[in-house]
Amino acid sequence: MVSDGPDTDTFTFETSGSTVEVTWSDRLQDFYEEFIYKPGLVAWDDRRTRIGAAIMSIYVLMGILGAWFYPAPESNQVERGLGPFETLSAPLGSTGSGEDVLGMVIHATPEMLIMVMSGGIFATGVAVLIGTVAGYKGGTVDRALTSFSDVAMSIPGLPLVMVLAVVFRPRDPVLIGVLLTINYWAGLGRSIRSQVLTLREESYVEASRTMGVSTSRILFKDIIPNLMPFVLVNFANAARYVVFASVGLYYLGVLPSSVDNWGLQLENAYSQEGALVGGEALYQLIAPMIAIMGIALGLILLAQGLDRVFNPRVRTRLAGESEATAGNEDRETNTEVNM
Amino acid sequence: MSISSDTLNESQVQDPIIRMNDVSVTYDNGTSYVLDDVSLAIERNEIIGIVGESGSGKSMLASSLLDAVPDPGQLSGSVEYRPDEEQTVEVLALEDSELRSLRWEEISMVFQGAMSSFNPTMRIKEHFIETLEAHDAVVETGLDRAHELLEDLYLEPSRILGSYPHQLSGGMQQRTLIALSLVLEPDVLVMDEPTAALDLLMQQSILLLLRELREKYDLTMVFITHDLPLVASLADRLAVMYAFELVELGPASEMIDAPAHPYTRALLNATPNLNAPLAEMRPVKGKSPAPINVPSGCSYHPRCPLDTEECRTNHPPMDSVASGHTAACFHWENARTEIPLNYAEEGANDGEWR
Amino acid sequence: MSTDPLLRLEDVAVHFENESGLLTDESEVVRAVDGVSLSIEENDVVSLVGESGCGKTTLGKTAIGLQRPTAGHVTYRGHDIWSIRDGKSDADLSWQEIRQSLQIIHQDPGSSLNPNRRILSILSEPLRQVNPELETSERRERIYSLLERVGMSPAQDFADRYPHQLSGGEQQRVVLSRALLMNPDVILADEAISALDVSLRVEMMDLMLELQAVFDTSYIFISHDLSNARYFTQHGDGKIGVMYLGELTEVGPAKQLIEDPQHPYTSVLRWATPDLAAVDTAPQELPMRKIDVPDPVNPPSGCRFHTRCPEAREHCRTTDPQPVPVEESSVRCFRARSTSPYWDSEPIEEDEDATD
Amino acid sequence: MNNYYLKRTIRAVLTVWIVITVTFGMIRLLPGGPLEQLRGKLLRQGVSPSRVNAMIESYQNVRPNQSLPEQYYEYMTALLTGDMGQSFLQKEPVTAIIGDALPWTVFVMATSTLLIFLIAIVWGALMAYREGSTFDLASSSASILFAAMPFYVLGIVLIIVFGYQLELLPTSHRLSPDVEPGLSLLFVLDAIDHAILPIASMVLTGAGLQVLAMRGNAIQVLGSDFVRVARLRGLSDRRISVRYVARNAILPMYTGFLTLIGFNLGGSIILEQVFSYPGIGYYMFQALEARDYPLMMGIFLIITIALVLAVYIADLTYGLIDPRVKSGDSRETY
Amino acid sequence: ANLVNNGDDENESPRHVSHVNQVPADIQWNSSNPANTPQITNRALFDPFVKYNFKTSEFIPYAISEWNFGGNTFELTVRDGLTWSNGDDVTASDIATQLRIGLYTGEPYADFTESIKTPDDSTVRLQFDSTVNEQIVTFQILADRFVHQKESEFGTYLETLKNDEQKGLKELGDFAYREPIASGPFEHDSVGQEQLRLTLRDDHPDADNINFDEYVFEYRESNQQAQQALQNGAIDSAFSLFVQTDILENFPKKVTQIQTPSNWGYGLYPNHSDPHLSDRAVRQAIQYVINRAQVRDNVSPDSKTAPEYPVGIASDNQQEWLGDAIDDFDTYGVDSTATEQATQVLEEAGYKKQNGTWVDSDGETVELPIMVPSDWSDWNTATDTVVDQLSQFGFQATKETRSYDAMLGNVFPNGDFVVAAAGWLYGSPQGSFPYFSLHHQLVKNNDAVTYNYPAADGSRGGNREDVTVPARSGSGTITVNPAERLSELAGSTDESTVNEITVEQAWVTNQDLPMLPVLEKVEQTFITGGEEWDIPKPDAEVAQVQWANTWLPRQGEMQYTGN
Ligand SMILES: Nc1ncnc2c1ncn2[C@@H]1O[C@H](COP(=O)(O)OP(=O)(O)OP(=O)(O)O)[C@@H](O)[C@H]1O
Ligand SMILES: Nc1ncnc2c1ncn2[C@@H]1O[C@H](COP(=O)(O)OP(=O)(O)OP(=O)(O)O)[C@@H](O)[C@H]1O
Ligand SMILES: [Mg+2]
Ligand SMILES: [Mg+2]
Repeated sequence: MVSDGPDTDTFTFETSGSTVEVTWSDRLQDFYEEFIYKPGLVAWDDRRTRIGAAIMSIYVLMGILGAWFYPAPESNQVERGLGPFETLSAPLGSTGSGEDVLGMVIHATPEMLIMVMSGGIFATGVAVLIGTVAGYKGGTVDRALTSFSDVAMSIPGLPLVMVLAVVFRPRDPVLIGVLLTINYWAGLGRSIRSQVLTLREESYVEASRTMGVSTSRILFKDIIPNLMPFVLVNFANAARYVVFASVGLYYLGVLPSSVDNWGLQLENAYSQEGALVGGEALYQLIAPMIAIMGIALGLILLAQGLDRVFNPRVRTRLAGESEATAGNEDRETNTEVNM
Repeated sequence: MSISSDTLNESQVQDPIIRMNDVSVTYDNGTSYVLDDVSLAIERNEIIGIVGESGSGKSMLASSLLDAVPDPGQLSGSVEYRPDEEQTVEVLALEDSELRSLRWEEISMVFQGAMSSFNPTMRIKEHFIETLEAHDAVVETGLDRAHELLEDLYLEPSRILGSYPHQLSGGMQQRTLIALSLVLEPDVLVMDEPTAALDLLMQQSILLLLRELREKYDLTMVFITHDLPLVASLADRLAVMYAFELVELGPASEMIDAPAHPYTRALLNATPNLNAPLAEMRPVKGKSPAPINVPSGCSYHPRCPLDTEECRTNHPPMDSVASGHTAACFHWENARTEIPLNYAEEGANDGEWR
Repeated sequence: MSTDPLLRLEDVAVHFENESGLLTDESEVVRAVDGVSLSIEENDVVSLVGESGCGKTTLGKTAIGLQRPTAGHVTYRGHDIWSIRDGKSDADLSWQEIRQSLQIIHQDPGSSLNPNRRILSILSEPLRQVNPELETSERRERIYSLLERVGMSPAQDFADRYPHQLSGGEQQRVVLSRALLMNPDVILADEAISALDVSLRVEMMDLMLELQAVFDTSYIFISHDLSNARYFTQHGDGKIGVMYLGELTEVGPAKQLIEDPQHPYTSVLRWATPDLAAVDTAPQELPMRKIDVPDPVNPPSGCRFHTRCPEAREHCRTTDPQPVPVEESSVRCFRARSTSPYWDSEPIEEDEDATD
Repeated sequence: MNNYYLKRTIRAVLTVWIVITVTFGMIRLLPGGPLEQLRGKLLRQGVSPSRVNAMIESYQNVRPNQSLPEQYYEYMTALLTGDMGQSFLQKEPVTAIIGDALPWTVFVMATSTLLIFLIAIVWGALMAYREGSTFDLASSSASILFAAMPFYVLGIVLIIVFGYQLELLPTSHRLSPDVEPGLSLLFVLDAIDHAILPIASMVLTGAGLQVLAMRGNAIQVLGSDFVRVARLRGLSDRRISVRYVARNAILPMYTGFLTLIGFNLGGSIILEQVFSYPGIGYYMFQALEARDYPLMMGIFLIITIALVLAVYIADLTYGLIDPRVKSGDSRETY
Repeated sequence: ANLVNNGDDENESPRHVSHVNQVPADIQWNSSNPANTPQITNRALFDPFVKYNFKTSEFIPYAISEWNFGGNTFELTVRDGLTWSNGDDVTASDIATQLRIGLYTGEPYADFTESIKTPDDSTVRLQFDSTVNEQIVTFQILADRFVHQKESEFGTYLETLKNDEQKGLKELGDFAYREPIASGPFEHDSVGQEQLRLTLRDDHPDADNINFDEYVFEYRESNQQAQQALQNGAIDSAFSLFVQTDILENFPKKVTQIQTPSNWGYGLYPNHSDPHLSDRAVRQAIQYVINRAQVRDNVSPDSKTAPEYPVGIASDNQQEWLGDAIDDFDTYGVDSTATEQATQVLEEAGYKKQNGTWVDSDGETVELPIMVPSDWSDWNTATDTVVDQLSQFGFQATKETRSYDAMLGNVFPNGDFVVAAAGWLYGSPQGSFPYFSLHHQLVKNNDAVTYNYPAADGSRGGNREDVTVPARSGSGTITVNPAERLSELAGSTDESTVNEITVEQAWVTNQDLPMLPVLEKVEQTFITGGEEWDIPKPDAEVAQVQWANTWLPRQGEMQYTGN
């Protein structure tokens, strides 16, 4: 112990233990531990994340393998108006023009996943960028960025998106994702900003500042990692918004029907196949509905469970590391979502 | 061990107002003891200070007195209110409604952290009124009393009552909370670290006011803190807790001048002091145990300089050191010589500053 | 460089203006620090004591260049640090160097460590700043050796943990190590031991003082507890500064200040410090007329302490006392000088000085 | 004090103005903006150029040959006098169309939002009180399930079930053919009858996440010191649940409530389309389809103003609801 | 259940409820104002000049009781006893006012009409500046025209038009006629968001044929809603409703479907300025590839037909007008994808298939984005199938959607498309006379689509150029000018000339394919019979008119019989 320490006069940097060497495999190992194994462990520990991840994997599989192997929907590929579970060639039945309903569901997935990713990345990316810079820089930069997001936020999202969709008629799913979240980031950016305002005053940020650490390094090392749970949760929420909005706009025919989409399927079942009146075509409505709800459910569950992944407390506990201090509060993030 | 300590307790206390017998609190279905077989009698009208490191179970002890241990803690043993009188109340056996009137009317409590003890969306006055109403007290007279209490606590009653909690500084909130706890004229006031978040000047001021309140309202006070020197001058008796147990109990002056338990002595030596020679302050080495793996025998033995084989295997009973002074140590006699105090013996008298 | 102290504060004031007014100008100004002069020498220890909200932290941060003063100058080895910051100085000293020389340790060790970084990564940061060209492995070695030096061994084990896996005392050691790795000239220790358990405080202070010798630093030590300040200052052979409502009321060597307080407020603080030896003495009266501190937005006129001072007289109400040297101390009270008109004025009557 | 309100008001007005300007610019700068398109269309129909100009002027309060700033000035001055131009589609003043449609949309959306929050508060609090129980678990699962459903999907389901299969409720329109608007019981009942399905689809899908949010808040409040102290003080459970738990748990949701009203107005475009409910969203969609720019901009503006107003009210009143906030500055909606 | 009781309790008067697909309150009855003109409600409010019967292919006199064609004159006689709902008689000058306004608003007869006179109170005489084909005159003046612009209401506009045409057009175009004075058996009673209520006029000459007091139009926005209303008896009739087969099977027995030819249907307009579509080979290849029967079956085999020969003549009339020559025409394969022929024409024209996709001689891919109105579900299905067929063949075909309004407003006038879906026939009843649909295909289409066909009129992006096609009989080619030949037809009263030009121009369309016919629509009108209404059999002669639910009451053929 220090107070009993023998020599207090000189101090040299010497290690008493074994020599320290860092090899590349160590780093890889570290990386695997930090970013794959432990998050995975945490994720797997939570029932919600487990189910959510399982659901999302189904969609990813459907989007990659399914779309690869399963025949694309095409009119008259099978008999017209088949009911569900009648034949193996169209397990979920076929439309009035002989398209395989399951094929339609599957082939709408890749574009949907791309949209979801691009929308989610755009919304959270811009929000993080604007929120952190505004919050950390303060002053004029803050005022300018805040006013900008104020205005962006005051423009009603859905109407704006619809106007833009009608005018630009975007086809590229990446572009559609971005368009749908064209002002979704604004609210998110504001709440990130206010979190950054708090984080900025945290002692450890002040300590970094005192050490003369550069602003960008502080943002990336001290601020953003602490926002990650929040950002991830909102990524999932933005993604869900993209699903809902894109399907809605395809359903209304606002987005050009250049790709397969569940919304188009709904609209076809609704207005062409007479799913409402006759009842025979109901299955054509149900299949895309389940697809939509499934992906949304997956995203919600992920969002609910995800923020734990980035919580070092949960992480170390699950990884079986020791925990010196008492108090193991598991945070529950309140997800407040619109739409 | 419990039998002897019971008798001891009784012999020291003439007119007990509360008596705890073998009170334990467990969590995790009895696997972790956060209060272990504590027996303690509290004298009417005394101020008893309970001291211990953070996590030693002080708050649990306080909560036990009102049968208010946070869920899902299991409370066992018995807590008697007015034990030697005809209408002795067995606190742990009370019905909900009886408990409700016992609390605050007879025994009230001030928590650690006044800031979070008030509803942030209500004015202070409403807190008083609703408390009075909940106990069917006359609101007018109750408010008059509140005015008086607040004035006693050096506060401006009308301004305080009209404020929201956040509009008061920490010291004001703490004093207001004390006033709120006394508004129903309880006999016993349990205070769990009431001043921990305040600066020393405010702490001392409040202590001074408490002393005056005790006189004025005939109160019995249980004052819980981790800061031994703080209560030393306030309390009549001091109890030291270590690892969820009481390890020493005695009159305040004796506890400071001649503590018996090695832990108490180490604690006192570790406390920065205006008068002690600088060289003789020593930190307490090691860490206090967590509730799940309390060492066998004397729980202090891993940190104790005097530990022997006996300490490791046997649990030391509360031994009478002097009249009304008990300590749970096999070697308390050695302790006095082996662990000298860094202030009392010689450095004491240069502290005269007034 | 020879005569200039390491750090000098000249007539420093810090006022916080609460944002307000496109159209009205009723802005609130909190006078957190007012007219403070202080100097810190190499290997010095200066403690600041005072009530909560009296401006200790603000003054400390101003001293180490984290807070820009509203008025006055802060000089580092004779150079005004804010003109260097603004590029208006021709001194051969960069802001980066100053920044590295003045470090901080916060009150709550838990919150001054990024919960998402392991100890190793946290401690690499200062080395990266001071010594960017250092190899990763060498950096590790240095960190490990310092960790062991502050009593955290096996270092490798500790370095691999997250902050929440350390106890409060260990966290504070890490924070101290981080500051020391910058090889600073001054460390501001803002209530650095208050959050620790009583039993750990002495140990921590000892460690700090011990490393002072090794690393050649000065400390600005902030505490509301006079006995801690005394312990730290007296060991470090430095001065204690007593603050009240943004002003330095008394500055002096620890021993003198405690044993012979000049300012009534210092006596009050002295009173508030528990004294184990005086347990048996009967409780005294409250040595103040009021308990609560006045609002720093509207500090009292004259001597700021006059609303609570047991010795206050009419003169204190109107005139602001200036610091006077008394032995090695400097005191801001009329009573320190026997010729003051204070002695001729009437004691303040209780009723009329109700603030607010 | 007043200063804040003034500043906030100025900011709200400023925001609306910027949005107007941005939309004005945006629509005009789009490839072949409204005037160009309209001109092309009319000219090809064989309408003479002078008549085209006259028509455009009456549609948009804007003379096509003017420079952009002049057009802007005229548009703004007309707006200030409450003139939003003429709808191409309906040949009626935009204000008249909005005046007719807006109350219905507000009725549906305000009711939905209110119900969402009522349900969220009551249900969420109940779940918090019984944290960990089967009830809690079942409710949580149900909340998540409902939240996973877009409101229009539920709308379609409801239409099929209650409209087409059971034929219990009307699936479209604001009123039955025979019912005339007026202050009669018949009118009120009929209006409610027609609004049930749209409201139900908004409420059921919207409440899920709010319920969970309320549950989280309430759990947090339940664990707080002041609730513990209140129990010790012997307050009745009723008082604790209302004044302590509910009050403090609702606070963080308050601004969300107001902004959700504004937000839902935007969602009315899809909702009213699904239910053929002629409110502003319905007309917005029609205007969009037909490139009826005056109507489009008019409704766009109304929704924007509603949104800005909701946030404005939220900011101004939050201070009244949460005493910790002085005059709003420290805690704003966004 | 509806909380509201339909109808007034005390006054249980019989009424007929039909549907309308516009918001009733928005409808205005000035047909010269392009906004919100009525589609069906005017047929109950106003009497038609005459009615065209599809079974007999003849006009039935109605508000115009007689008409006489005199080469370059045309005389109309107003029905005796016909009155307006305000009590005034319907006079010749009312009719003349209406026809004169048409001269300014660009009605087709304006092209050849010199003057309009009213020799007496019941006669209107049109004077032409040259001889005009009788059929054309009859169709253009009588068909689809209603007695709706009363002189007292519209006379002032006519005056203004005479003095200042611009001003008059603007005023007339802005006039919203909200409380129309009816000439038909029902008059305007009240209107709201949800319904339009008309009440029986006792002074109408045919009032005695009608035994119910009200004719109500309820607003049903979509097909689905109208279908449901019909299914559950909320409405008694529905005009022009598209109903799929399986839903039709679900309809109650008492609902009768009356099918009439629409002389109209889904076709593709190639943009002839497109580098590929300007190539006849590509158009022919597309026509070969499209399997029209499959498209029909995918959409709805009951209400669509696949035209046998892609010419500018409706299926029903092809045999009649083309006679034996019909065998020379190319069908392009009605019920198959004629891959071989398509490949052959393409390869002959220098196209080749590269990696499964057709490219031109420069290596450019043949891209065929087909633009279709998003709001027409059957056309979307049809386009989906066409796209699939074309894609399978190796064209890069896609579907694009726009709202119908957007197509009318932007896409069509600006020629902003590669392939657009639009009606390839003229529509009823004019569509029964080939001149109209040939003119529609070759010269001046009805939808104001700028399709840049070189032979077409300037207003459609053309130059009235000659067209060269292979000769119908034998080898070699013929070169004709469709615009001239068709106006020759319009001015001819000689039957053989008319026939000759018709066959010739049909041949041109068949070979050059200015438009690509895909489907023809059968008009579906539904009327509820059963216990409640006494109605004729669907194929009865009297029912074979456009939208019988407004015609049958006038004929006493739709009687209310009980609850
Ligand atoms: N809800 C709980 N579940 C399990 N263990 C608990 C719970 N609450 C407290 N404890 C444990 O009980 C022990 C005693 O806690 P207590 O609060 O009485 O300590 P304390 O002496 O008051 O400490 P402090 O000075 O920090 O307030 C601690 O080890 C604590 O971790
Ligand atoms: N950023 C700021 N903006 C406005 N006022 C501030 C700011 N920082 C501090 N203050 C005010 O300045 C005064 C002095 O604050 P400071 O933190 O320096 O006090 P302190 O002595 O360190 O108190 P404590 O012992 O509670 O830490 C206080 O009244 C505080 O409210
Ligand atoms: Mg405690
Ligand atoms: Mg401070």
